[in-house]
Amino acid sequence: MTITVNDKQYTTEETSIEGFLRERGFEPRLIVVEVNGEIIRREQWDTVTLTEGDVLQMAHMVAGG
Amino acid sequence: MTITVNDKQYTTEETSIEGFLRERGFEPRLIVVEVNGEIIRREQWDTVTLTEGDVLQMAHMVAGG
Amino acid sequence: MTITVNDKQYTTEETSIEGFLRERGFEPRLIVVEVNGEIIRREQWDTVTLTEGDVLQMAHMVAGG
Amino acid sequence: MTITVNDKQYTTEETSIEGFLRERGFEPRLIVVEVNGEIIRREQWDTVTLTEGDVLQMAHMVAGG
Amino acid sequence: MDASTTALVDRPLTINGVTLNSRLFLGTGKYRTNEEMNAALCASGSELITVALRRLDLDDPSKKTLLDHIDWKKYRILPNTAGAKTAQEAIQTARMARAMGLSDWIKVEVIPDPKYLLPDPVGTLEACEVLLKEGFTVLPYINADPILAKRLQDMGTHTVMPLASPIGSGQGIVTWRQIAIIIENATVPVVVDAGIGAPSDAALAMELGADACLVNTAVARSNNPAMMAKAIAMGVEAGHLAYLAGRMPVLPYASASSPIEGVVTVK
Amino acid sequence: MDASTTALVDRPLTINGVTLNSRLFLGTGKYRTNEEMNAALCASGSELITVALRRLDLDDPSKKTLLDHIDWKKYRILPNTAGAKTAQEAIQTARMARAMGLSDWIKVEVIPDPKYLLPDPVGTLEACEVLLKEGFTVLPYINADPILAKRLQDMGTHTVMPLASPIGSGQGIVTWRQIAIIIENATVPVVVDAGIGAPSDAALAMELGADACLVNTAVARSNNPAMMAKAIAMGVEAGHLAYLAGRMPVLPYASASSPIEGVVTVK
Amino acid sequence: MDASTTALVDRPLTINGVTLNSRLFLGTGKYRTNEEMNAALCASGSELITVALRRLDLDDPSKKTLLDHIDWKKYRILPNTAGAKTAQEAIQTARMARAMGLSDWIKVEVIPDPKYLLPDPVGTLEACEVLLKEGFTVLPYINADPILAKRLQDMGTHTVMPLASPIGSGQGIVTWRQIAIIIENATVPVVVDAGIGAPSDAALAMELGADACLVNTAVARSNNPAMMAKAIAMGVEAGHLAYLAGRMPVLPYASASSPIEGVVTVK
Amino acid sequence: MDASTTALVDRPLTINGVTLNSRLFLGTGKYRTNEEMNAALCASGSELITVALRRLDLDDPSKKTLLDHIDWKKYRILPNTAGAKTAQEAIQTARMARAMGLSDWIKVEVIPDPKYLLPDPVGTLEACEVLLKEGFTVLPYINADPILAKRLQDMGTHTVMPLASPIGSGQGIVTWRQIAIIIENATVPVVVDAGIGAPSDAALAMELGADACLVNTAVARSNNPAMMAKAIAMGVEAGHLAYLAGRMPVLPYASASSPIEGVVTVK
Repeated sequence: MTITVNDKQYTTEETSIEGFLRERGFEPRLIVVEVNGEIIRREQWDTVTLTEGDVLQMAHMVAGG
Repeated sequence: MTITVNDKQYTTEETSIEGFLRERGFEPRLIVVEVNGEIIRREQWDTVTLTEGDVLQMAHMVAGG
Repeated sequence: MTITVNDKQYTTEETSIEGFLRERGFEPRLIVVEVNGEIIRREQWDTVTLTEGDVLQMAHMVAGG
Repeated sequence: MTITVNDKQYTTEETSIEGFLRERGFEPRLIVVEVNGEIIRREQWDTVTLTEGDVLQMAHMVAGG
Repeated sequence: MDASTTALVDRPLTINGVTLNSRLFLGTGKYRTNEEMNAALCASGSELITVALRRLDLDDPSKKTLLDHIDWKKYRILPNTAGAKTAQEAIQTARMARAMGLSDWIKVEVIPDPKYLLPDPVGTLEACEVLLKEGFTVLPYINADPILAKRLQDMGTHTVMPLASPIGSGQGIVTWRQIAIIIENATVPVVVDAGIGAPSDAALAMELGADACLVNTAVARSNNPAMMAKAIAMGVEAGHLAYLAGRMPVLPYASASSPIEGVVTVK
Repeated sequence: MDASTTALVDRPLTINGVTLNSRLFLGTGKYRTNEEMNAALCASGSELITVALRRLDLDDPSKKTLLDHIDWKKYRILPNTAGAKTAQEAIQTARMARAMGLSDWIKVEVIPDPKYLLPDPVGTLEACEVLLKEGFTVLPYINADPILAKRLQDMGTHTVMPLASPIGSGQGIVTWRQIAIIIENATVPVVVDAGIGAPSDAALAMELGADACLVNTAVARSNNPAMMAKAIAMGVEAGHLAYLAGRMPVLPYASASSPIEGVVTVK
Repeated sequence: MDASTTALVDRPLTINGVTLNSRLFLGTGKYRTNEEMNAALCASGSELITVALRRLDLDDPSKKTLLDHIDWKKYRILPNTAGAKTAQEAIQTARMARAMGLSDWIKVEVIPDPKYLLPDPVGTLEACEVLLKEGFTVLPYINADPILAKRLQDMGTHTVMPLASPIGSGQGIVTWRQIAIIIENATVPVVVDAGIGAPSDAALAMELGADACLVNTAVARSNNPAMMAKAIAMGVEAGHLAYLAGRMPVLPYASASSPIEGVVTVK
Repeated sequence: MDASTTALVDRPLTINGVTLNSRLFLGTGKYRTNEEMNAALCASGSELITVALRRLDLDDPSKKTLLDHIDWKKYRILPNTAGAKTAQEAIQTARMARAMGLSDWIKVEVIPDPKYLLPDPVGTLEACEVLLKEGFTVLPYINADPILAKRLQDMGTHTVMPLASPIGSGQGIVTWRQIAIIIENATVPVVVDAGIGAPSDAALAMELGADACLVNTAVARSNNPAMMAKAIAMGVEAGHLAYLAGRMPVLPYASASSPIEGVVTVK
């Protein structure tokens, strides 16, 4: 399955947000996820199943003023 | 006939804008007139007949910055 | 005996600086005294005998910036 | 004969200020001359005879603010 | 500074196709007498003067219109919308001013605040949008906000007129840094309006690269308005010339004007 | 402000009996070419120009004296003592400059500090005292110190010339408050010298009531010195006119230029 | 001045019901190291810190989120919408920031201009209107435009945050006159944001009556961020105390601190 | 800026061998009551306070000396020569003050001008020369003239105390550029005296690198002198800390505090 995250394509067999993040080496916390333009709150991640062609945006907090 | 001009009431027999202005002692030039909310350009003054209850606004240029 | 202090004349029988000050109602402390143009340090007051026509200046500390 | 002008030594046979200046290629005008610490006004140049060991300062007007 | 020693070439000030020879615009308000006003207008060399629209006092025909006092064939008239607190009032005032047949230029002022007379950015945008569609030549009076200025010029206004400091305050070019940014990004003439109190203020505005200045109180409230009008006109021209010539950079240290070498010495 | 609506009457600038028609004095230093310098001198309208005294390079007769490049019958020459670090050096430089026969005016500069080129008050006082006794017309360059200025004018100097900011810095009228006090107490002409960078600076100095400005770097280091000379000359004149006309007071709040009453209303 | 000798009573700073003990808000950007950042946060005593939202780099899991470096239970988090050029982008950034579950406060920045980073008044109004309806606590970053500030507070924003000078410039309180007007008319806390370079700037903002300051670059780019954070925190507090105490008026002349009478004389 | 990221090390303020823990010196003049004065002295943390010498009124023994009102064992006393118009008067006042036995420190003021209270450079030099020979610890009050300051420190004065603006005016650090030069060349402590009106002024003086500030009117004329004393003391300390920490440079453009890359996008 190929999905687009932050404008880059990734091939993965993980269908959960958390699984995909762990696969990429990230702790699934303090991260915000948008799937196909819709923001998914942390407590709803389990309700989402990633599918071929999904477009995601994943962001976190960085230093800023 | 009573008309309202600049929020004051005037009793007049003049039915033309120019006639009313002359009656009040004004030269009918460099003055802009609004009748019942509609601006009347100088060249169209003659097409307007003032009638009982009309509400007018009359203005001119004054010093300003 | 008449002496001049701070440009005013005073008649007194006191011949000591301290005596004169006490006569005028002042505690003889934290005051600086000049007699005939010479500054008299506190410890030398006793060595001075005031005489007719002496010109004194007496000053103290006041609020200032 | 050797004289010092503006801290440099010059060997010359000219004994007049004007002669020395011409020798060095200068028009003898709009120049001020000091000989052994004394300023020599233009009209008095002819009264001065340069001699061995004289120390001169020669200056002119330059751009300045 | 090193890159170029070439002065800029002057281009005439043109607003919506109209070329103006003077870069000073003058207000007509607050003069002690009409004679002082006319003397000041004349001395200034200005070609564009502002006027306001106000209701007639129908009970007093002796109050003549301002336009009877000034030679309005000599000057281009720029009516303003002073007094308007909302976009709608400004639009109405503009329409009435145009209906007089003298000018379709309008200085847009939307000013809800009576104490500092600062303009409302939103109301100004709204009024300009409508008036541009109705074919006015639009000169908006604005706070010195570079993004607002950009929005207006992108919308099609024919100038932007940022304020230097509050109207009539004479505080000078308080907002000079913001005005410099507006000028840097300008695609239309930048007219510095409000707060100019003296020729030095006008000169500074022009040195920054402004295209013109609009002045009223500083002239009208001088002891000698005609002399001050002349002085400020010279300040505008001086500043504009200096802008073209290119000013020296500001240096943190001194830099000798006379040569350092060859100083005469004392025995 | 209310008390008088009468403008001041202009009096010509007179220094030690010599009347000068231009209130701008120009330095001759730092121009890229003699042509640019002459064009600037001419464009400025200045009648008084400063020069420095330096030793001849006897090994290079091709270096002409500055006075061969400029029409020194057209301008009054004001030699300076630039380079002098002590009173004695300034006095010697002054004497040598006078011995040339062109001028007995002298701009006294006693400057021990090479970085900021700030003048020494004590050395300046000493030099002026000697030079006044020797009959010079003395124009001292000083820090903007009102008490020093008073001491100098009481001693008999023919002007005082307080600095606006460091020489050649173009920082403008940094010391304006002190200069205003000097002017308030002045009995001789006050010439603002050093630091003027643009016409707005010159205008501000004159609006404060200064009698003249001395400028060099701002003109010489412009991309177009002649144009800048003209611009600064206009700034000087504009500021002087404004001083005579009387400027408006600076107000903390706005003050409407258009009438507040009679605004048209929208239905 | 004569009327009252009573100092103002201090009221705690409260934003949308949340009381903050420190009137200094600190940005987390631009520190050389996380250690320096944490030392500065701690030294500042600040309780509210700003952060930005950025995309994960999915190819580099070693880049930890900022929130792993700081004790985010110790500070209230104020995410900003930095990077947003339009209202829509700011709204989306705000929504994503809130979805993280840490904070529903948002610093609204709508900045189309990359050089001066000046905010867009129209885009800011649009974004704030939407975000207020969605229940955010909204702190808009704005140009120092009093009318815009009034529109925002009337709309319901929980502060207004006018800029003192361009972000990261350290130019200080350039817009102080406009900020004073904003404060005079404020119904919500006024936070001076952007451009503060030193404690004197922060103190001045607070002396004008500002409720708080937001600082980032001045701390992060100091040689010693923790020491500078402490210094600026003291400046904020000093300025606030002075505002409460009531400062002396500025006088045009001197006024002796020592008595004029009774001076000793010399024979 | 690039060269070093190391903050300066603090050194205690020492004047003629005496170490002072507070960098704020306080005047005792102009308070409404002695209670307000004492509260302010205490709140300020100051260790050095100025007093003036005046003649006794022998006809009114109820007027106590100031020293009965304050705990003069708690503070080091710095008598001034205020009221002296000449060097001779200042010298005499200093001698009389010392004869009281409390202090051989003296703040030298030679002030011929009653309106602006500006000091006389020549008289000050003369008085300092005599008083140094007589063994005083000499702290001269001077105009912000870098060359005069250098002359004084070279002569041996134990500080230099340049004015920020006229005494009691509260105009702030008007002379900051000159003060910065004085500090750059200083070999003795630089105490900024006169004109400080608020904590922001004091902080700015210290950020420039001043060693201490002397304040009177700003505290005494506040509605709440004790609160203002505390505020200014914090401003002094904040500015000094910032000086040690090293402030960011002032930049002409903005510099984003949040990263430019990785901004989230909207569909």
